[in-house]
Amino acid sequence: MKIDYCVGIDLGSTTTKAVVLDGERHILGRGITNSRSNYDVACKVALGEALINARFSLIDGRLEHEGIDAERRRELLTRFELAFREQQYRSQLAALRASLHQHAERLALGAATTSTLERILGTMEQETTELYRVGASRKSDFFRDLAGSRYVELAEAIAREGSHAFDPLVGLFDKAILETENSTEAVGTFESHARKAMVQAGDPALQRAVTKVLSIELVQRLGVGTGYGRQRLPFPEKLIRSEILCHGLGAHAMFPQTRTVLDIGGQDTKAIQVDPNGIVTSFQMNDRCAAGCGRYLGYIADEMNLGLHELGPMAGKSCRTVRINSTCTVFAGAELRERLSLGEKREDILAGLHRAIILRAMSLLARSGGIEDEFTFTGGVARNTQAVKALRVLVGEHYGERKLNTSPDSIYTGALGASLFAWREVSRQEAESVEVLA
Amino acid sequence: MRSDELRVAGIDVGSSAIKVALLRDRGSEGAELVGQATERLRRRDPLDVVDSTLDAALALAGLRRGDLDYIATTGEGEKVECRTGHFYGMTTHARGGLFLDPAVRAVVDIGALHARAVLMDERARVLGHRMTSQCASGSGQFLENICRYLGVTIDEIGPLSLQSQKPETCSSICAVLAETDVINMVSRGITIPDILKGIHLSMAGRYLKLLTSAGARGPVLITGGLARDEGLRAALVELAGEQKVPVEIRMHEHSPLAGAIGAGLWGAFRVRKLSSRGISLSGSRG
Amino acid sequence: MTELEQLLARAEELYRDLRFQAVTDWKARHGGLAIGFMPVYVPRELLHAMGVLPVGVMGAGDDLEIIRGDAYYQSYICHLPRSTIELGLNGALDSLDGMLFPATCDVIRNLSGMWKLQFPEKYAHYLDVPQDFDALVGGQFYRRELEEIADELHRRGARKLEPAALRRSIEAYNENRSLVEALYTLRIDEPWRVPTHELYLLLRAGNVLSVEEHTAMLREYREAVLADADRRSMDQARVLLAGSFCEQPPLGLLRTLERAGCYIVDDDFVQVHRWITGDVRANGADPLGDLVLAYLEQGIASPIRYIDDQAKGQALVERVERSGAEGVIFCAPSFCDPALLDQPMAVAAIERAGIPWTSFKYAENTGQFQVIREQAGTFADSIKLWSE
Amino acid sequence: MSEKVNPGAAATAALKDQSQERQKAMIAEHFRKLAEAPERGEKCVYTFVPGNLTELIDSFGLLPVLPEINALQSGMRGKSRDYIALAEKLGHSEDVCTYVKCDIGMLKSGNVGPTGERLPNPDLLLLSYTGCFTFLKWFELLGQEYDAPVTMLHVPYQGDGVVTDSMRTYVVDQLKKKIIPALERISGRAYDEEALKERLERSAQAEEDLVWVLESAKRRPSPIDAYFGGVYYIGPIFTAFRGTQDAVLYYRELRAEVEERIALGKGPVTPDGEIANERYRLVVEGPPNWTSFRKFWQMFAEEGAVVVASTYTKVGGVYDNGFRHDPDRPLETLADYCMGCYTNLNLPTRVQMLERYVREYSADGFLINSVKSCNSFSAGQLMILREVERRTARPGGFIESDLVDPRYFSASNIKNRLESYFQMIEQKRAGGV
Ligand SMILES: Nc1ncnc2c1ncn2[C@@H]1O[C@H](COP(=O)(O)OP(=O)(O)O)[C@@H](O)[C@H]1O
Ligand SMILES: Nc1ncnc2c1ncn2[C@@H]1O[C@H](COP(=O)(O)OP(=O)(O)O)[C@@H](O)[C@H]1O
Ligand code: SF4
Ligand code: SF4
Ligand code: SF4
Repeated sequence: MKIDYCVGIDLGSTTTKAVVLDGERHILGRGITNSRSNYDVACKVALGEALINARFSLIDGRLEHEGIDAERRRELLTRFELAFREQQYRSQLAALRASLHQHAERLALGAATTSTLERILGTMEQETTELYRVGASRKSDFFRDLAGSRYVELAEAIAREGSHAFDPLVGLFDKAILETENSTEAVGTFESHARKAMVQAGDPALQRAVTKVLSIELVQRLGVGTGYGRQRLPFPEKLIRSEILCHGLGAHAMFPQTRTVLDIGGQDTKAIQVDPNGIVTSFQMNDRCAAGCGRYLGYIADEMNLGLHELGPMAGKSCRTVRINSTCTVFAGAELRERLSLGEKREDILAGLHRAIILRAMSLLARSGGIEDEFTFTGGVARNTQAVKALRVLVGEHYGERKLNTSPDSIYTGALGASLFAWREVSRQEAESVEVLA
Repeated sequence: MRSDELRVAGIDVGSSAIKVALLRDRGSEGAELVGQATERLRRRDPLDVVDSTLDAALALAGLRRGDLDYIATTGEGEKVECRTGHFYGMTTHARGGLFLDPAVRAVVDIGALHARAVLMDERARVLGHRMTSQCASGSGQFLENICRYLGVTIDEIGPLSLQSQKPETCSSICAVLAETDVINMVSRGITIPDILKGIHLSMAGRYLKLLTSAGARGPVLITGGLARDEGLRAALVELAGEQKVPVEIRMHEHSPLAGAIGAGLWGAFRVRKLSSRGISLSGSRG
Repeated sequence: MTELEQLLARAEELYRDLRFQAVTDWKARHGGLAIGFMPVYVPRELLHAMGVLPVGVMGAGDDLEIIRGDAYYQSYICHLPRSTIELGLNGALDSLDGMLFPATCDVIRNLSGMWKLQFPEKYAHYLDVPQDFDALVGGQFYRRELEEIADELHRRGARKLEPAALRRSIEAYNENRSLVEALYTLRIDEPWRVPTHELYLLLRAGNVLSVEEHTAMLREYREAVLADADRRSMDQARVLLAGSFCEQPPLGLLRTLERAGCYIVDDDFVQVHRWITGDVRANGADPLGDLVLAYLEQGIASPIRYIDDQAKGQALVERVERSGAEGVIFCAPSFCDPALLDQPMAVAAIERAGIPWTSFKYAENTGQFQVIREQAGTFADSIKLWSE
Repeated sequence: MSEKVNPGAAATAALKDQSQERQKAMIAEHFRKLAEAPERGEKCVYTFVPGNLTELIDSFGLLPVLPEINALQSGMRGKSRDYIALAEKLGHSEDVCTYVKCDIGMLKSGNVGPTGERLPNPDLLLLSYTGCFTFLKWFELLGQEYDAPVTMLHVPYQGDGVVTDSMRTYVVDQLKKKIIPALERISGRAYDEEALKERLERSAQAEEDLVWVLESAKRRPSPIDAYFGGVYYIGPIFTAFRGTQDAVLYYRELRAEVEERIALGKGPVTPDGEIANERYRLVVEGPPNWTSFRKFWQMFAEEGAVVVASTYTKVGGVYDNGFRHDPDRPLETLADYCMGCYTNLNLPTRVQMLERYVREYSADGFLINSVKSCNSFSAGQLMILREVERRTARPGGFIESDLVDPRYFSASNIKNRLESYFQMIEQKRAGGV
């Protein structure tokens, strides 16, 4: 069996997103990865992830086909997916280990370092099963963050007991992770992980479904690229669209009534106005300064040693918003430390920081022409509950009642727009070739 | 101990580290550094670290707090309890710079968040200055971030940068978003030394601008934490030559302590000046 | 609370009141028109004589979050107009019956047109004060301008402009000006008695109070501080603060300077109070003519007036001497063309006179004073360490 | 490109029309005269483009020098970066108008003009304070550098959108009592009204042809680019040549050339060739960027974007609303000219003008190039953008750069915005799908 698809890839500054769309314009799968690695790899990995995701949904479809009820399906899929991710994690961890040792050797750091690395990695390996236990919580879905934070914790503990200096360990990690991330091999193939995972999950119906899905061929018709890195996308120029247009179209596809779109990504913030057809009528973007976009929050999360996921919920506990005076991200980091030392509450400061970033977005929105009904918030920061809350408050105060759309998948808005453009291009080419034939 | 000898401490409360300098000051006969300590804050409350750092320096010098005639703070030290008096950053860097290298008439203090060029006369009186604004691009923290992205430690930067063959030009970049720029460069196959040197050159450009607009000429001492960075100094020297800026960039092993040293020396200066007017400070010495 | 504390609390309340409640209250009591004006100078006497309350609108300081104002101004334009628009948009200026935009700079000039577009139902007038100081040329033009404004306000319900009333108004403002001057002099003599952040609040209060109320406030304050035995001198450097004549600094900035060891002994804040030096002639047959002449001949040397022959630098040096300042701090709003273009000329004069100086910029909503504190502190240090 | 003579040195290579050659020759001749002026005992008047009194100055046999033109020339020739750096080193703020800093920097570097010859010192600084407050500071600064008298002509602003009798009287009073006596003093000649009238007559002729050329852009395809090309067309009439026979000839020739292009159905010429396929018709507000003028133009030309009307080509005088210099009211007409310059119009009038352009020139959209230097232009442009958008329902675009400070020209940023803007017009045209 064979399925045609088009892919849209949004090569963001922090994350690269892919959306795979079938001929019916239904979303088959979504994939996301860090953009830290090089661009080609990022695109490949994101697409790979989207295809994995597509296969998961195909498996789900198979199971449904077999008459399995929704609850049972969810349970089976969760088990399968966790087992699958665990396989992936193990494969990457192995690659990381090899790379760490290689670097340690090249720098001639000696036996003490080698055995310390083994101690850390051994612990991490042991913890893997627990990490992917059903119901366990994870700090991030990205290997870098997941492995990185644990590695640093362990290294810190070792440094505290005096067994090994901290800085060289972190230095090694920074080198090795770059390599691991940039290697598609480290991730492994869908098929091999899936086969192991289905055995691990141990359910005959699931096994049948997986085997069936593995035999489906997914065929790419066209890919369209967009995003911050679009000049460097591995796409021909004709197949590249401005991220503004993609966001407008993507938001329109998700919420057809939307007129204003705010996208806060890692490195830029865009305020876009679209007409009833999803056509962009005006837009504003910020300059290249981290203050006011997702990296601001990312930086603050690092400063506080928190995961991005934790930021919003923690700020949500605040009952008093502190006013942050520094605009610059780095200075805000310093201000944060100063305020903490003055005894201000962490959640209050965090609430202030969230408000600060939304205030900046408000001014872009104002510049682009205000906030119309409906209003859609997209980009990675839309995943942050506190950012959404701050936005809701400020919009209400200054523009009155507005329907605010958000979606857990809003980070894929740009990629979705791009995939729609891809299918349009396919139709156009088909029309053209018909003309040529005629 | 001679009767006109004063013992003073200077404490520089920085945004990234506490620096303490202990000095013996014999007035017109000069002063000498008798103890020092530096402690990185690593996200701790500076006021907590101040005491331990001061005590560490005292222990090294075999002194006790009661032996001190003046405890001078600088930087963010206005709130330090045990201080006798506070002097502002540029005042102290000028004094410290002059102490470390009597030939200089200007210092460029490069710390974690700010950089400033300070001009002074032969008595360390500040004649003019220029500072960077509220953007951390090109600061110490910026460099530290870059290190993380490149996977090198801060001490490796200098030596690595010196190995560069073909520095990559990079215009001013955001201290936080630099990450992507750096990754960009890495993925284009540019070597770490070339990246670092490029960054050093762009930083040097900023500092030279501060120096020239402040009107500096002749020997200039780098003070502050980034004085440890050989690569940055090389870049400054190189760029100054290229742009024909008439300055001679110098470094001193105690450059990072300049603020603390200056604070201590000004403390001694105040003690003498006040006692010449018959005022004695309710200082620490019992 | 002592009376002095109460008075200061009232002044601070007026300063922080971004809804101009004092104006609404005044209108409820007096029932006249209230006309807002932007910095720097408008002849308030004229409005007063017509029963109109002149209201100084000098931005919104650091308390107002700018949400829509940024939609009107690019990042490289000073802060004042965006907060003013924001005030207009959020209804804070609804109590005003119109706005005057004096010829201060291109930004305020263009704001006058924006006002016309944004609030077409309100009176908005660009007051083109002359740059020709010849009574027969610029003077005539200015007089026609003022007559036109008076006619228009009369059409909109203000009292007719009568010479007798104008003479009384001139007197009222003469008295107010002389009290302001007295406080400035007192601050020169005993800066610890009149801390600048207090004086500043008093000047700001004059933006929204009627001249009578404001005069009473100034008088009360003066008596209170003279009687206050707790105020004592400290070891601080005396500085003149130059350049803050339009967009006003946040109160926190002044406190920072004072804490960093500076006594500010002269400044450019809320210049409308001090634009005319000395008294305007109040007993002539033609008070409108007297007002015009005062503008032409008794105006201070300001960056927004054309003055050649280095007279401006000289005037600054004289102010330094008069105030006994040991140094000058140039403290101008970011992106303020008049102030910043003036500065090199002023600096040159100050340097020739051998007076120490330093400079930095601010915005009315600056909240971070670290850099400013370092600079001002160093400046004060260098003055203090070397003074004998 | 060795002829560094006209405001388009960088682009002249491709614009080989006869009128261009003539303009180049005129400018070369003017700068030669300036260079020789001290030797020949001729006197120079420094003055500004908006509200310039060229006919009057010329009638006294005096030579005008326009510092703004020198600054833009420095920008085009890549000198402005250093000049600005020098001025900033001398204490000028980063925040202020870069024309001033560029001029001060040039002055401090020996005052060498665009043709490589030294510019004469001024004998008079004639401060035509029209439409911009910075002019005032500029001449205060120059006043400190030169030992020359300053005379101020304060041109009142059209705050209420009209020129009143009071305003006109004020300007005429100043002309009579201040400007003319000053010109008489330095030239040693008496005011000659007949000579002035003659020049005004010629101005009106040239203005007629200029307006015809600018309005030719109403055709499809437009034979000219009214912004990038337009800056060349306004050269003579905005600068030292208004009222001269040379200018009359130049505009006659230019008109003939444009007529020919129309006959051949040709689009505008650009440095990179002709625009064969007019894809977007735009109205542009705001001055161009001079440091990357050619690159900037390219970004439009590559996409087939033609500017059909611009406001920048009205800074030195607005003529397409019917105003012509009128020899019968010599001083009044000068006053009206000064008060009618673009930056002396209030915002509502500027909005109306743009709205009219968008309609009359059938534009697909309008674009604002907001320059950091110039408050006179920039303050309020965001509001203009929204107003015009609302009134015309055509998409507006907004980009930011600077006149002569290369630090504020970010090619990638502008290109990104322009690309998105053009795609937006395109998509709108395609009607969605
Ligand atoms: N799970 C999450 N919770 C909170 N914030 C998140 C989460 N995931 C991403 N973000 C935020 O989103 C930003 C990245 O957004 P994204 O739209 O992917 O950016 P880009 O398109 O520039 O790569 C991060 O900097 C972070 O602030
Ligand atoms: N060897 C080194 N090479 C480069 N930078 C260094 C080195 N050692 C310290 N630094 C930098 O110096 C900075 C601290 O400087 P310091 O003057 O102490 O700052 P502050 O006073 O603001 O704390 C840090 O940002 C650190 O990155
Ligand atoms: S202000 Fe801070 S966040 Fe913004 S560009 Fe500068 S360093 Fe980056
Ligand atoms: S602060 Fe300066 S630039 Fe801004 S409005 Fe006032 S005078 Fe104009
Ligand atoms: S501000 Fe604008 S109009 Fe004024 S001199 Fe500068 S560029 Fe020219």
